[in-house]
Amino acid sequence: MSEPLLQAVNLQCERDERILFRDLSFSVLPGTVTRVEGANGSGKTTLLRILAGLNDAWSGDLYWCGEPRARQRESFLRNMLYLGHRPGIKPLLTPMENLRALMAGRRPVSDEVLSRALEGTGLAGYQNVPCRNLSAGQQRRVALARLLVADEPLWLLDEVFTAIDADGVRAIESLLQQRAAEGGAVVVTTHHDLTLPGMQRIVLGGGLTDDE
Amino acid sequence: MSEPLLQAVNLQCERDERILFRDLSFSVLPGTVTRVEGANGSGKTTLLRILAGLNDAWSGDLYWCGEPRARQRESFLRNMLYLGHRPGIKPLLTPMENLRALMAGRRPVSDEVLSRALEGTGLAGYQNVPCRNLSAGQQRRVALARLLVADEPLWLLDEVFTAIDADGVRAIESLLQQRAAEGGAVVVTTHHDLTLPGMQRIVLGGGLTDDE
Amino acid sequence: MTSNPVRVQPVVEGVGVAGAMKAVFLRDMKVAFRQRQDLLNPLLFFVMVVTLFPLGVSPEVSFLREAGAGILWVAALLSVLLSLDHLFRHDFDDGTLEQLVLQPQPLFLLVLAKTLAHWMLTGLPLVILTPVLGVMVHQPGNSIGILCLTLLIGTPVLSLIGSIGAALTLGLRSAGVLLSLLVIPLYIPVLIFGTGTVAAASEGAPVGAYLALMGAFLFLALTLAPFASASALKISMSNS
Amino acid sequence: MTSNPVRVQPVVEGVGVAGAMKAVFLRDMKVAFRQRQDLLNPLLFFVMVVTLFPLGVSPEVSFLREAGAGILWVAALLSVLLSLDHLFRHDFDDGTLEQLVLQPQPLFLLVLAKTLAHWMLTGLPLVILTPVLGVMVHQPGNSIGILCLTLLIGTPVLSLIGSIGAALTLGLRSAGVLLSLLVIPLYIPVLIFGTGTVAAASEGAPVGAYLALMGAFLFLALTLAPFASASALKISMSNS
Repeated sequence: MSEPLLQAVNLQCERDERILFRDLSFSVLPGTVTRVEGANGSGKTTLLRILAGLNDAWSGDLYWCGEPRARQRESFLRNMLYLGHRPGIKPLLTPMENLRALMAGRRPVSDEVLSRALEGTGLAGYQNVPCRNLSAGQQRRVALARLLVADEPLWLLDEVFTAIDADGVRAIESLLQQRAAEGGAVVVTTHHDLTLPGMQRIVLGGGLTDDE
Repeated sequence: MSEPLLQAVNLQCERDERILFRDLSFSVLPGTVTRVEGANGSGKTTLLRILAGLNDAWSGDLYWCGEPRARQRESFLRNMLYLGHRPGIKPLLTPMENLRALMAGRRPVSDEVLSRALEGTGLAGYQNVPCRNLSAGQQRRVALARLLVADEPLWLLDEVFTAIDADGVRAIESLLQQRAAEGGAVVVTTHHDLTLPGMQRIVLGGGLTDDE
Repeated sequence: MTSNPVRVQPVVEGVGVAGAMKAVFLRDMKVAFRQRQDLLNPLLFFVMVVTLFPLGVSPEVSFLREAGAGILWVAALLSVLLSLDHLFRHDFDDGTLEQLVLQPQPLFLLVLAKTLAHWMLTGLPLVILTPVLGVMVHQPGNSIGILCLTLLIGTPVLSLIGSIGAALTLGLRSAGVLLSLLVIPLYIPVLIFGTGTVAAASEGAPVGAYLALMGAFLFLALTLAPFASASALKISMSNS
Repeated sequence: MTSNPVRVQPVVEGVGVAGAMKAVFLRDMKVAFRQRQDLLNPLLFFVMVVTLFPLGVSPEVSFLREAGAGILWVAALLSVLLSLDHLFRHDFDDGTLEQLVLQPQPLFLLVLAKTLAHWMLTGLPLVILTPVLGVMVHQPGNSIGILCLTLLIGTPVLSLIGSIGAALTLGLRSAGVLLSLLVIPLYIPVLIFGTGTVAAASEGAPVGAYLALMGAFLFLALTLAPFASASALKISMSNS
């Protein structure tokens, strides 16, 4: 279990003609939680989007399971789960329909499992209420339900605690810890004081801009 | 200083045919901080919008300085500051222009004071950068700069800590405390563990929906 | 920072109505000029409709001379109609509208300032572009003059009526259909009198009565529409 | 919940391409039918343009018979053009598009599924409504048949070409102008051949060659447009 899932070598990213970060090298090993830290505007979201392959405006090298990521696109996408600021939840669909649609492109999961995952994030009884009738926090919870059915070994989670109440935050923290114990790797950005045993930190210096 | 600024008597609010809260009575006195608490979906945002006069779907009585609020519209609006989920910041304008436009409808403030307020929220050097080039947290800080120039005695702040980093959170906490010490009244909703001496709490039971 | 002691301020100590209206107007203009491409949208649509007709229907001079003024009026109407959704939508989405409703000044005057900015940014450029397009569709010189005049009086009416529809449908995600259905019946008289004036002029008939009637439309819209829009905005705000 | 031990999965253990395309198509259809009013938008615009012309230009039978088919084609083109911005915009705003780009299946096939849904929701209803509006603007029966046929072949081409423009302009706040400027030059040949076919038919000329050419347009658009859209989407995503 010691080969890194994702390895970054000398990453550099510019935005609006200012360097957000440079010479950034790190490895994401199975069984670890990595927290990306930095003040508002230091480029946390940008880094996560670069790691997910959504942002191409960088230089350096990225390796997936030891091989250049660009050559492993399909394997990388199959084994990586990214949750961004915008959770990918359609307000007009119900939590069940949203979760089903999100899983449909990844692997077949039975409705029963999905329903239990929604219950697991505190949405019992809301499975078939259109998401626009749910609060911002409840909509985030729909996206988080994916984590309960995900088999992807690498999770990239951007501001996953936003709009979640205290009980929810504790539940996510223990989920991440459990995930690492099972051999998964998690990279998170958060303003919360997340501290888990053995956690890796990537601290970004104050840059100019961040994605919104 | 003992007459309440805002008084709510038997407030009741329904949403989507479910009662969010009922028989809610409280007073907001000068020199106090009031925290509205409740799980995701319990109606915190709705309550704040009702207090601000943005939501009319309620029954009960609201008094401003002892008189029915409906008859005191102009006085109430002149003396109340509301910051919502959506901060009222135009992405195309700079922080200075945004702040100037927001203050323009309320009272004349010199550019120098506004610029200092932006510095006070950690946006020194960003005063003339278009807001869309700032991160989500930095955009919230533009809205928060209003608090540093506001003379309104009543502040209604919805999720004011969202997307703000740890230093920023501490700065806001001490600002609220100082404000109360000067005789202002603050009503906040937040998922953060905000605890200030003498803080009043309004706890909402688990309802169905919240505003987004 | 707050040097005064915190206390309830009397209403008089605030910004005057004129100052607040000016601030609202200037902010809308500034935002629009910061995003110049948006300014081109209604113009481009206008030009597009007018130029697609010779291509799709007939490029013959006799057809265009007969139909040209009508095509220009319909294109202007559609162009204003499509720009209406932007009147309050961005402000609603980013929270600026909440702050506008909570300003102590009368809301209908602030709405009037916004509508004026909307017309200056959509209707007025169409009027200015009309002579060029008029020549393109083979309109005679005096028709073009009258056409511009009817659009100059007519487009503010379209903006004002449209502001009511835009405010009413603000809370709805799919505002487009309802907005059109609400607004078009009120636009049709303006369209008929606008094109009627041009037709009368091209036949050499006097157009004074026509223009007076259009002026009356404008006056009516100026006095009633901002009130209706302001009420509609408050309702939309409450339901959101 | 995760019963398997966490490990890197081989690529084959996933959802097939057909299944993923079906899921994308069905989600778009479901969202559209959940918001039925949105479905009416292009239709309403189509009807509006077609009915405003008799009011604004001329209600005479001879004018409408000559210009009717062209008006219908222009109205359909504008209607599709205005609906393009929705093709990816909502998905972009709510983050669904990010998840789509990150699916392991080839993106161009998922984009094709989305474009197909777009046509079924905008172009096809226009074709179905055309006979009614054709009668309204006094078109003879055989013209209406050919008109429907040209729109049936032409509107998917409009959707496919449009998807490229929509993808390219996605990151921009004011996509409208650029989208139109990119797409209209490519729409004009389709418009000219579409109305040309109807004109030929009404003169009794054979239309086989016209229809074959339009079929070639459709084939070309089907094979090239999804690739171009998928590449454009990745670029837009990277700049956001």
